[in-house]
Amino acid sequence: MNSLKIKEIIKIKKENQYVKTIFFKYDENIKPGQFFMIWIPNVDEIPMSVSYIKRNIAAITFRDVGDATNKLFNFKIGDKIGIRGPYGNGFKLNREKIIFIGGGTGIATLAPAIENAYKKKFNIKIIIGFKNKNELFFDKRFGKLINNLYISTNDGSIGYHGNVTDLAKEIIKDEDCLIITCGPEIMMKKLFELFNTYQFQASLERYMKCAVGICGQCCVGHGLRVCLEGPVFDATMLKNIKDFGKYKRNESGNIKYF
Amino acid sequence: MNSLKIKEIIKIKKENQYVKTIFFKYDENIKPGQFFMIWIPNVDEIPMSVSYIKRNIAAITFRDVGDATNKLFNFKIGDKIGIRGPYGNGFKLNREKIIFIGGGTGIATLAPAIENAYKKKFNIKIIIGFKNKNELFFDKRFGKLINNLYISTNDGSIGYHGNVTDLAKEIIKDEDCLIITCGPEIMMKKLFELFNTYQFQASLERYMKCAVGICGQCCVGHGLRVCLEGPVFDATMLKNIKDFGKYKRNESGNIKYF
Amino acid sequence: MVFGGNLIDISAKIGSIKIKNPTILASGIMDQDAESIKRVFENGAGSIVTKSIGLKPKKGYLNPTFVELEHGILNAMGLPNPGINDFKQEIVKIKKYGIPVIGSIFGSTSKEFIDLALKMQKFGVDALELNMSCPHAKGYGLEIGSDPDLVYNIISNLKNTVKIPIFVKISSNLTDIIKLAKAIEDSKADGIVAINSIKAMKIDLTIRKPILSNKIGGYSGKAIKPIGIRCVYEISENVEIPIIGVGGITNGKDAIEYIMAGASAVQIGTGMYYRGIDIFNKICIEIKDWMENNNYKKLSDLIGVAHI
Amino acid sequence: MVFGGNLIDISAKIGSIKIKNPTILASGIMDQDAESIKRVFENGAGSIVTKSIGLKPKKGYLNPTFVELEHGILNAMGLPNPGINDFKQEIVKIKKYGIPVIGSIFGSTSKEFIDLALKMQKFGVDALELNMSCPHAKGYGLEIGSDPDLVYNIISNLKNTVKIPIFVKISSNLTDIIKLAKAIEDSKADGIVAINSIKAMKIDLTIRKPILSNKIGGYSGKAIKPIGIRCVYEISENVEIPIIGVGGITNGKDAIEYIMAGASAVQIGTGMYYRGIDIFNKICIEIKDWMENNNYKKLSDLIGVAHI
Ligand SMILES: Cc1cc2nc3c(=O)[nH]c(=O)nc-3n(C[C@H](O)[C@H](O)[C@H](O)COP(=O)(O)OP(=O)(O)OC[C@H]3O[C@@H](n4cnc5c(N)ncnc54)[C@H](O)[C@@H]3O)c2cc1C
Ligand SMILES: Cc1cc2nc3c(=O)[nH]c(=O)nc-3n(C[C@H](O)[C@H](O)[C@H](O)COP(=O)(O)OP(=O)(O)OC[C@H]3O[C@@H](n4cnc5c(N)ncnc54)[C@H](O)[C@@H]3O)c2cc1C
Ligand SMILES: Cc1cc2nc3c(=O)[nH]c(=O)nc-3n(C[C@H](O)[C@H](O)[C@H](O)COP(=O)(O)O)c2cc1C
Ligand SMILES: Cc1cc2nc3c(=O)[nH]c(=O)nc-3n(C[C@H](O)[C@H](O)[C@H](O)COP(=O)(O)O)c2cc1C
Ligand code: FES
Ligand code: FES
Repeated sequence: MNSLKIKEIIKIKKENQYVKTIFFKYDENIKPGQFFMIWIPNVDEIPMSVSYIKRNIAAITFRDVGDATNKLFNFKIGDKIGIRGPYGNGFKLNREKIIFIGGGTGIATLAPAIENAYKKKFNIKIIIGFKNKNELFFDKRFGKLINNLYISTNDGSIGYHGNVTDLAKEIIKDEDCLIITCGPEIMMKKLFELFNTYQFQASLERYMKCAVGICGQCCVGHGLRVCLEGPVFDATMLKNIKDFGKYKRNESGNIKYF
Repeated sequence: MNSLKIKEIIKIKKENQYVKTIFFKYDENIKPGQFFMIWIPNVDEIPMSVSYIKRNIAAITFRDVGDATNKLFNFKIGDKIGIRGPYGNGFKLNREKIIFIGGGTGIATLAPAIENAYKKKFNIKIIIGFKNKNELFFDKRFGKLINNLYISTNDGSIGYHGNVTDLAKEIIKDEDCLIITCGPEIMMKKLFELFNTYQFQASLERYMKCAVGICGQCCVGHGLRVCLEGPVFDATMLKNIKDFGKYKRNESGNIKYF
Repeated sequence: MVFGGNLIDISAKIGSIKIKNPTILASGIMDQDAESIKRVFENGAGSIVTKSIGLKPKKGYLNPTFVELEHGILNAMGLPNPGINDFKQEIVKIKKYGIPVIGSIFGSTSKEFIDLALKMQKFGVDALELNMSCPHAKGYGLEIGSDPDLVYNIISNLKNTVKIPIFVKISSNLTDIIKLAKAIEDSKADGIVAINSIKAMKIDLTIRKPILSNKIGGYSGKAIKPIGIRCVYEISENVEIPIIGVGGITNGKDAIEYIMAGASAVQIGTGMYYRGIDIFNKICIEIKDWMENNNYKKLSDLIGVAHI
Repeated sequence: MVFGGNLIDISAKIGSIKIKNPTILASGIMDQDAESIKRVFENGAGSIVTKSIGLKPKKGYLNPTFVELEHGILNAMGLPNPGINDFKQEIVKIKKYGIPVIGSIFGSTSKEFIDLALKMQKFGVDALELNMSCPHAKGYGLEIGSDPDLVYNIISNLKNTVKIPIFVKISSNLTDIIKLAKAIEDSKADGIVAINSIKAMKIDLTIRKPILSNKIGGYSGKAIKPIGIRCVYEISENVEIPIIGVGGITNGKDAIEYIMAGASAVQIGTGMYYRGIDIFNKICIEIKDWMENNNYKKLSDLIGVAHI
């Protein structure tokens, strides 16, 4: 059984103007890339990747984009959230050379995988892209680990001027590496096309309800459940998901093109 | 969970004109003195002590007294019964000197305890009473084990002429022994009064429905459930069961004096 | 004792009835005789409901009357009971022992209910529980308890006749539980007890037959708790009279969930099978522990908080 | 293949609909799009019921819409669906894949049902399932399915309009399921599907609130099987039309129990949560194994045997 647990917020970190991290006690196993369903009482229940995995603590890092995240954003230490999970498959760190490419809050999803790869002494590069320098977060967290941290901003206010796919094109040369990405789906799709001969893993987002693979809300491709068989899909699977980078289904199940 | 299991009758033994033993496969633990609820489809479900406990086999031994036992009496090998249990506490063989006293079908209840005590090389005596020699059963089974087998019949057609309590009075001298008895409650009550300084265990019968201690049908004394805290009660408990040897409750819960 | 403000008050009140704690023995469980009832009381129950009693002795159904299931139990006892006259001696004893007791009665007509109620009152019970919800007794129970007009009439007549509080035990096997609850409130009953066991069946595959002799039985125990919670919640949204929650309670948290849904007290039946006769003491301790950990002092403060 | 008379026939027939095996995907489970439905079919389902579809796109309730419980699950999706027009492309694809599909529809008036039914028929579904039992949708589902007269009218009108078979999915949250079943039979419907999930609730103690955004949800999974079995048994005692059994089926024995109670086929929903998407294949194998061990050759010989 994997029932809802109520957690008290024990620490809050403001990553930037728009992004916060919320910490709570958690001592069961989580794989990097997995997510929780976060219940914000009276408001909503939403999926959130785990952004920190420590011995007794887990965290989520989120952007204030709507009702639920806004309420979360204004939560204080001691406030309570419900969590269920962890759900999904998580990343497979099955190569020693890994390039992580994150866009926006997708970076939160990558963070535990990056720290894991670092601990395993893998050869890693990190490329992260933002709109502008005010949106920057986790740069220090990653910078502490490695030198190979590449940043892009759309307006050039910090790092490479341009989007993350262009930066990636410049940096990635070694066909032998595994690319792991999380970010806007259009970005991931572009990367997938650019690096179509590479080992590739992308973490997808779809509207989620049950998160346990029965309601069918999050299905992509040939009936793959993002909540269960995903959110991480590899190149072989992505090739068969024709929705990838093209469309999502909304809460009603209607197709909405990106 | 202790749910109903369907068992095929694998062997039937006619013990005498009125009594049969029915064997079925069973390989879980049973303590001597415990009982099963036996479902005879379309007829009834009745409590029956376990009369044989072997490695993979158990049996019940019963007298044809009414609808259910009559149907059972006419069952053939391959016919099916439902069983649930084993229920109840069973006997405690907590003395090395034991005298078993059985009356009528109560002897079936004692049999596995007798064999157990024999295996433990305890010093045992067996006293069994019947109406007449046609009712005799298990005498060979016990006779094989020990020499100290005493039989009484009311009409003297075999063994001691008289009832089992009189025979017991003649035989039992050693205050140091444990008396274990099963049979008509009046008989057991008489023994209890006769041997009121002895270690004593008696197995009681009450009308049973749930057999798991919730319906309250089988309660005696200060709310003791014969199906759960019994059917075996020791001297200390029996002293507090004022119904013992006096009255039973019928299916409706009305008191019926013996 | 009050040490450092550590006092936790779990006493309960159902209308005018006050009990030391909110756990009540449900009808039909180990409550056929005074001695059993005393034993349950000594194991911590705040009050006891008797077996449902009718005018005449009733054998109930033939065995099998009980089946254990994976997530609960199934029973079709068929309202066995010694009849109201024989039951007098039990009530008299129970009252001699000083146990707060609720007399459960069932009848098929208003007159039967009145006869039974008057006798129960005379014997000395503290309150009555009308069983209008037995899921498998023909002509009684649910067959009556599913007709709000009939229920209203029976209770109104009773309220004109007896003085002790009247609780009405209802079923979840209803299209519209709210309508019934309102009829009960309108009839001036003192409380609603919800829920009785739920109509269900178990078929044995090898024998190819329903196991219970009555075929259909009542499902109780852990599996039915979410249904009971829903009923109590819905009722409590719609009526003001006290509610006693029953169904699938096996631990302190279950009891608190019912109380938050709107129950003033709870009854425990099948839970005894899972946790033993001292389930009442256990649940009281668990309630207190939970309250202590969550900084609550009075259990009654939690009644219905899930509606706020 | 027939080797040594070893053939075990688990094909099923629901009125005029023939399917290769008796396991059908229940409505609302992984059946929002054609590709998911194809995947379930490839995992062994004999047929598939679509998500319940209405006239217009519907978002359903806000999350939480799902809670896992100890003995089952609770959901209050709120009938989310893309609307009948958008759903056309899914049905067309499903039929292109050659999958026997039952189109589930819900409406609040007879006219709505007719509009939906005509479209579903045009798109090519093999049969219709009328959802008259959703436990938590206001103005739909159970609110309609608890009124036998209304149900009779809606179905009669539909039977005059569409040609494909009509199955009617009903709830156990009824005072008198037999009355409803008879009204459905009288209306000339082709079969009854029983049961939908059961009205229930879960309150979180710390937050002190019902977890589901809709508060009340539908209880499904293992815990509800004995209730579903009872409903199918009761219905099958009283009507002649085929019954499809649903509720808490997780293995082959559960399916056989429903069939013995009177079901011609079964639907599986929550079971997928417990045993994965290939639960259909697994259950078919388990049914065959059981039949082999018990010397049965044709599953259809077992329909309703528990009544004999
Ligand atoms: C597997 C997964 C992991 C995610 N991890 C993160 C993360 O680590 N950090 C982060 O900031 N965001 C993450 N998201 C996105 C996050 O769930 C949405 O930002 C959040 O749901 C917005 O809710 P809202 O009420 O604040 O905004 P709303 O205004 O309600 O919605 C804004 C958008 O969020 C999306 N959304 C809303 N509800 C859901 C839902 N139940 N399921 C999926 N999407 C929804 C929709 O696309 C919607 O258009 C993740 C999403 C998924 C599917
Ligand atoms: C713990 C226990 C162990 C028993 N062990 C044995 C045994 O090993 N061998 C044996 O022959 N008998 C045993 N009995 C007695 C046996 O249960 C009855 O003989 C049997 O139930 C008779 O059923 P019937 O339908 O054939 O007769 P009926 O005509 O129905 O009943 C005859 C009498 O049997 C008793 N009886 C009937 N149903 C029940 C019931 N559900 N619970 C208790 N008593 C009932 C009643 O006293 C009744 O008056 C035991 C009883 C108990 C309580
Ligand atoms: C064996 C048994 C007998 C019961 N007998 C009665 C009864 O006589 N009258 C009554 O109102 N309810 C009776 N019930 C129902 C219980 O009082 C209770 O409402 C139901 O079992 C649900 O609660 P639980 O899950 O705690 O058992 C009986 C239940 C069981 C299990
Ligand atoms: C998540 C979920 C969504 C459901 N949606 C629908 C629906 O749209 N229409 C419907 O008729 N039943 C719906 N149901 C009910 C199921 O089809 C089924 O009747 C019920 O869950 C009992 O079966 P089960 O125990 O096998 O799940 C839904 C059930 C679940 C769990
Ligand atoms: S969210 Fe329900 S199947 Fe993925
Ligand atoms: S038979 Fe039910 S309590 Fe003993």
